[in-house]
Amino acid sequence: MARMTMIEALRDGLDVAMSRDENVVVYGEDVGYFGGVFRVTQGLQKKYGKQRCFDSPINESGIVGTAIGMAVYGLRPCVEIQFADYVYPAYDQIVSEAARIRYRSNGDFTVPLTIRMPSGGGIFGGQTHSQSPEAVFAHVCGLKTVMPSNPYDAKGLLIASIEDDDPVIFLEPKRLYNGPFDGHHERPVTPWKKHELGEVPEGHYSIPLGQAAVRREGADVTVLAYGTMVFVALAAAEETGIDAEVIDLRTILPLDLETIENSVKKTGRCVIVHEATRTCGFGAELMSVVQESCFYRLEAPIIRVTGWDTPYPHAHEWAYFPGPGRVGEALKKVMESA
Amino acid sequence: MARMTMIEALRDGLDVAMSRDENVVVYGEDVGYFGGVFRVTQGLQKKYGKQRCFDSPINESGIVGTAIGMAVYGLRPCVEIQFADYVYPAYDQIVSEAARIRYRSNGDFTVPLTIRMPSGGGIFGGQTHSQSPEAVFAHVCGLKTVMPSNPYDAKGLLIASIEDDDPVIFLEPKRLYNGPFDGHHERPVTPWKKHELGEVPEGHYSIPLGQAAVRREGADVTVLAYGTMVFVALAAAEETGIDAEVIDLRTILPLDLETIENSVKKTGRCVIVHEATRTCGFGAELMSVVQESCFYRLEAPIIRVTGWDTPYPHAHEWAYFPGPGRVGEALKKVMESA
Amino acid sequence: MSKAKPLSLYVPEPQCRPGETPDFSGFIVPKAGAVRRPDIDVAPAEIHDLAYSIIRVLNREGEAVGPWAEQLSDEEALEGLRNMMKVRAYDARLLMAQRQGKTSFYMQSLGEEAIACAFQKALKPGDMNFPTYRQQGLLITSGYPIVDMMNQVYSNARDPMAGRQLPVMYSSKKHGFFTISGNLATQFVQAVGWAMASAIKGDTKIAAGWIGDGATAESDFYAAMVFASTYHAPVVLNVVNNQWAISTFQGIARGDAPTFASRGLGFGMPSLRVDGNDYLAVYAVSKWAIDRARSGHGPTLIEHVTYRAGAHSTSDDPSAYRPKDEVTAWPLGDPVERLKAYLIKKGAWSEERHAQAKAQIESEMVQFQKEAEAIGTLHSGSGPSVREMFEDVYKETPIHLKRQRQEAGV
Amino acid sequence: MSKAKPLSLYVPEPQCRPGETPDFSGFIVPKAGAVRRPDIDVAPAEIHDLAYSIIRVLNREGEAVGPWAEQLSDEEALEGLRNMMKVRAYDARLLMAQRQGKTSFYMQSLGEEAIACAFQKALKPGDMNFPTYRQQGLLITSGYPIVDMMNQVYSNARDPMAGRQLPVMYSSKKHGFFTISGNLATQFVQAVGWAMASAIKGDTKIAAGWIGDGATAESDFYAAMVFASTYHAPVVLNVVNNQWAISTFQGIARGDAPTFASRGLGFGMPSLRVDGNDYLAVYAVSKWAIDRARSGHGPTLIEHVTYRAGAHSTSDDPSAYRPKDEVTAWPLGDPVERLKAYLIKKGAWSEERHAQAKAQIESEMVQFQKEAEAIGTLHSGSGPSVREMFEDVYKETPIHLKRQRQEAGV
Ligand SMILES: Cc1ncc(C[n+]2csc(CCOP(=O)(O)OP(=O)(O)O)c2C)c(N)n1
Ligand SMILES: Cc1ncc(C[n+]2csc(CCOP(=O)(O)OP(=O)(O)O)c2C)c(N)n1
Ligand SMILES: [Mg+2]
Ligand SMILES: [Mg+2]
Repeated sequence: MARMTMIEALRDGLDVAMSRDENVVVYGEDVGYFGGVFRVTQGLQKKYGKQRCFDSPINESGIVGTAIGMAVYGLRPCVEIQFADYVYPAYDQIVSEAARIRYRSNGDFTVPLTIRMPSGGGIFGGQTHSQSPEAVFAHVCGLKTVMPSNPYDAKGLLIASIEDDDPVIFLEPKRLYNGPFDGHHERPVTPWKKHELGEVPEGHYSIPLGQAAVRREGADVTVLAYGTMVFVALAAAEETGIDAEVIDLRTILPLDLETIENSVKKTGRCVIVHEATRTCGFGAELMSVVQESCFYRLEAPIIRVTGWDTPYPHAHEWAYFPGPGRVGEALKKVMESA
Repeated sequence: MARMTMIEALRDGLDVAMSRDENVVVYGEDVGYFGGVFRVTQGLQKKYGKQRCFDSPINESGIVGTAIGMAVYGLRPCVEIQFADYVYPAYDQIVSEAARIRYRSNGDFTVPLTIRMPSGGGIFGGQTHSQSPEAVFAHVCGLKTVMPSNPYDAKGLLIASIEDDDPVIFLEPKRLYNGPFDGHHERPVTPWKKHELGEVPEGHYSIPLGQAAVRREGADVTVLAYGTMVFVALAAAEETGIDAEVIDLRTILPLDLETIENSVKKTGRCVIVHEATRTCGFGAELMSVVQESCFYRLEAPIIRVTGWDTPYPHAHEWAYFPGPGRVGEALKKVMESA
Repeated sequence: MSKAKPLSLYVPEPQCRPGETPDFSGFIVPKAGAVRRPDIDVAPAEIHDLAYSIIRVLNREGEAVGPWAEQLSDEEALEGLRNMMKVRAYDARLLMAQRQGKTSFYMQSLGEEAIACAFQKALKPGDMNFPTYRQQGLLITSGYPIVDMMNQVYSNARDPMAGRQLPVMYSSKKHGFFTISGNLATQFVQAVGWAMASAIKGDTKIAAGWIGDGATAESDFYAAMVFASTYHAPVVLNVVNNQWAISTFQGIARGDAPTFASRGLGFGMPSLRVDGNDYLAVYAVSKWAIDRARSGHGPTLIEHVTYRAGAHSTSDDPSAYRPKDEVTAWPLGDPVERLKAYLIKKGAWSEERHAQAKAQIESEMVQFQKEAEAIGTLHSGSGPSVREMFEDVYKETPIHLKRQRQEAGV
Repeated sequence: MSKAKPLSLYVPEPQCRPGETPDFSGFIVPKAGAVRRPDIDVAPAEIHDLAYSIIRVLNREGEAVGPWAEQLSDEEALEGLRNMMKVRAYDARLLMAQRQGKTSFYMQSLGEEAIACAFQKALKPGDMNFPTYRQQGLLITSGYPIVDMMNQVYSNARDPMAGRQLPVMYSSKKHGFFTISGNLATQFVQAVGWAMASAIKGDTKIAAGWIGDGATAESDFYAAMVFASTYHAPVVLNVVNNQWAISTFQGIARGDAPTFASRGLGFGMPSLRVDGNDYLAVYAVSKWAIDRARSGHGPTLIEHVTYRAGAHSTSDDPSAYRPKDEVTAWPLGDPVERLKAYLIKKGAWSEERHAQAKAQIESEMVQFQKEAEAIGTLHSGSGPSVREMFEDVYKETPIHLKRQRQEAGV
């Protein structure tokens, strides 16, 4: 079994999906000859031809809109939005169309479509290359929203998303492309080949959408995280010595309610971590779900650690990023309460 | 003091704003000669001329994008999106531009812009004339989001929004345009002229953004609502006989945290009502805010009563709409708990 | 430039408003038969003129003339006439049903029937339309059961959309009719994507996009043209210019361009303008574009010039913004009357047979309506199960939605 | 049509890829001076040909010829030359600074300097540009302090954007330079709105929109043209066609249209194409369009034809997708060299003076850079206060954000 970066794992996932099903087509800005600005689609045009992997005009609404048409035809398009920050021009096609075509046509037409996009900060990308827009998709019924945290999951979830018969928003935490970044930006980068989750099986496998993974078992407090924040949470647990149970959601919607509820019922405490701005972010939904089903087991207020309610700044990237220090403080606070 | 419908009150608000400040301009689809499909802008073109009130091409991104340019120039545009369901093509201009221009230019450029749109269901408008998209705006820092529940507030909040120096999303609960609808669709409609909140002072007044109103004082449970749901909540309180304190948020963002916190600290119980789909809706944020600041005062789990996580259906409008029956059940349940 | 004069904002206005005399003197109608008919593989650059004229076949005398004529047999033309009459009769019944409170909302296509009916005739099975709410003619021409259309308008227990959609938002894959969106223009891009998929698969199916004059202002209209132009998508892009977008005259969307067809020129796309009230012309031009697409020559933009003779919808009253008698001044006449006159002139039809056919179609409609109403209308009879509200959000209902269904007690 | 052949998807490709010989033989360059110069109030329909040609002034011999020549004095041309040299020197310094880790990211405008520098020269104070990230020439020509540009690139304590923005995303109302967006094309519509506001107020200011060839595919490009066309907005809409959009050649955005300028024709807008590497031509055409807008004749679309001589950004390596020597094969040459040759030919300049000027400008840049670096660079020296992160989200900081600032401890 090979160790891969997340980029390689995603490429491998696309490769497997394209080789097994000729209805899988891949396109987006710079995706064809060049292989995408993060090189995820590198080599696919050469292998599968220009008709199945190609460059698109810079028009996100057009990319998603044409992909909806293709999906309705019977293809399984997997398109790339160059940065999640640039998905908004396609928001109408996603929300008003992809998400609702099955419902409004009473199942007559369906949209098996995957929309990939790099998200999150930590690369000094400033306000337009750092956003995490999961909440504005999670609010929309009819969509599934996925965010892997490692190469193994990235491949398995991407294949599952492409094979899924509903539209999937596939967010790739770009700061994890090359290694399991835990927020210690001052330290040297750990590459995936030094991490067991960098092990990626050959060929086809898939990870069912809607299943969280417990990354660290613990008795004291449940930490709900996804994407880059998984490693930040793990680091915070280690550094504070608090016996946290760290849950990697993997799929943001549909949510693995069982795993979450069982864990919080066990620990009685909960910290939620995400990189997106706080207000009305997905952390609010997580907090609500936990409050609704575990109220009588909660021993302390649930705490959110998130990006601030400001655009992602350039110079103050690390003051904005919810790093292990801030998560650690939250863990301590939630343990002190009550 | 005259009694007005909400439509008349909004028109009066626009009229006052336009007469006091010639930088106020009004446009949108069918807004000019005809006065808008809900007739809110009727008569304004005649009074202020074609240059200050006019029909626009059907392009929501263009409407908001040009309005941003005008606001940057120094005007105070107040544009109409024909239905909130059709705002998504403008989402990029709102989120990536209007909301961030002040921040990214370090205050060099600002966007005093108001975007009006009818929202909510109850008129058999089906999935594309019934949506309540407040959550996807509340998540975006840099925006303010407002939803009045009656003619008096509608005028005062609209004037305040137009005079505000930041971009404001102004959601008009269309089911309240003609009367204080409490969800009893089987009963005859009460007109605004029979309701004291239909009293609208002449001339200029404004209601500060960020201040909630307590519509009913109560000791047992706090109900957080806005727009159409305010009257539904009031009806539910009357019908169950539960002494609910009903808070009308009026401004969704920035939120009146004090009023909310004080009330829940007093009652120890909370029910949240909105018409939008549940998952990651604004109710999740309200629940989080209450959980975070009132945890130790809560005697029962907070309950959300919302639209279901499905598109707004046509035939089953009243099974979807969170009516006084469902809200009443929630009130009873929250009183029984603990 | 020395000292400049103050600028001022230009806001276009229609020729006339309520109370004024309708005036179409600025609207130039070329003679029937006057516009040339290029080969289907013509280079777009060679036919720019076709975007600025109007292709017409039926002249005032009811004759089919010029290079675009003689495409249809009398039987085919008669079928077209019957289809248009069906659409008109259907619309009239449902419009009345809405007034009677049997449904919430209705939209008719009065005066525009030729466009959808003739276009559908030029398609082949397997092709796919991406229609707006004013192309019921496609569905009726393709033989979709009228009683099911009514079941949907009534949101009754047999509503093929299970009560989920607005009355007129039909859907039928089998009939090449994509589920109508309430959101304007989105479907135009999807049509291009569907066509691209056909090309990717090496199939021979083509797609048709539909959009109104007002909605051409939407960005997705252009997104569609960008993709269609770049990938030579086998698609026909139809603009139905019925002069009005609710209360807004077409000049607001069109701006300073003389025609909507000309929008296609900057995309290197053949762009044709056709008399939308002339069944024979619409058929001929549609067939030309469909053949062009199917033989691999790429997309065509067609502007169908017509007039919205009715209100925008049952929520609208056009007398507030346009002269009531504007429709009678409209220079392109009525599509049913014109095709009827042609067939009578040819001896293939008569006033009597027409009156008979009309009566027969109307009684058929009454029959269908009775059938549908026997099941239910929006507020009476039997409706779809409330459970349907929770189905088809996803292929499989996820746990949170199951919990909500439980909470709803259904 | 009988049995149709299988369709297949057409995907455009550039003339050549790495390892192949650059080939611009398909790119037709008209002779300098060959294109006519209409009056500024010409009817758009009469100048369609200008969208398909290239307006050029400087010929191969370094002479200014034809009806678009003779607009600038030698002093003015010299100033233009100096501005272009400044831009080039500035870019070179900052490119190196990025490689040295002094900032995160940089974007140069190598080879395209004439466009922004000449355009700005044709504007008046009070006019407003809505630029992209490759128009630093506007800012430098308008006299914005270069040291402040550097302070921003370094996100240091004097960064005029308080550390909030990406390095090259400048903003200066005073200099008629709207805050650059990371999102492509959004600003094009805003330019139209700003111009409409000027008209509404009865002012005489005009706006200029800027967009790249690749970004013309974005829907907002068309939204802008719809509004500009309908309301005759006093705006100049500039497309900078530098042949590449990151790794994507311009044919993907342009599709089957021969030029980007021709996109404007369907909007009834004068649409001109100009040699973007010819300072004198860019100036003349810009001035024409600006005068037209200011005198109330509405919008103009200009396609500036140029070549992106450098990488897209410091994150890009073009050798992966285009031949390394494509830039030398580029038929329109280098804008600095061409203007220099013209001035030398006229006797207003010499190789020696050029070398001197170059050295002087470069040493000035070094000086500015020292000044900026004395304050700080991205990872060293003094930066903006962390409190700045929480400011200017709103005019007044709302309570939830104050609480967050407290939580952050700043
Ligand atoms: C995105 C969007 N914006 C606005 C509307 C509201 N709307 C519905 S129909 C209509 C007018 C459309 O006019 P046109 O395209 O000319 O079509 P017609 O009704 O004339 O057939 C408008 C503005 C909508 N449905 N979708
Ligand atoms: C909405 C949006 N989509 C995608 C991007 C990513 N992106 C940045 S620059 C660029 C290429 C733009 O090319 P072009 O318009 O030709 O301008 P040039 O870089 O050549 O000056 C892309 C795709 C973006 N910034 N915004
Ligand atoms: Mg119309
Ligand atoms: Mg470019």
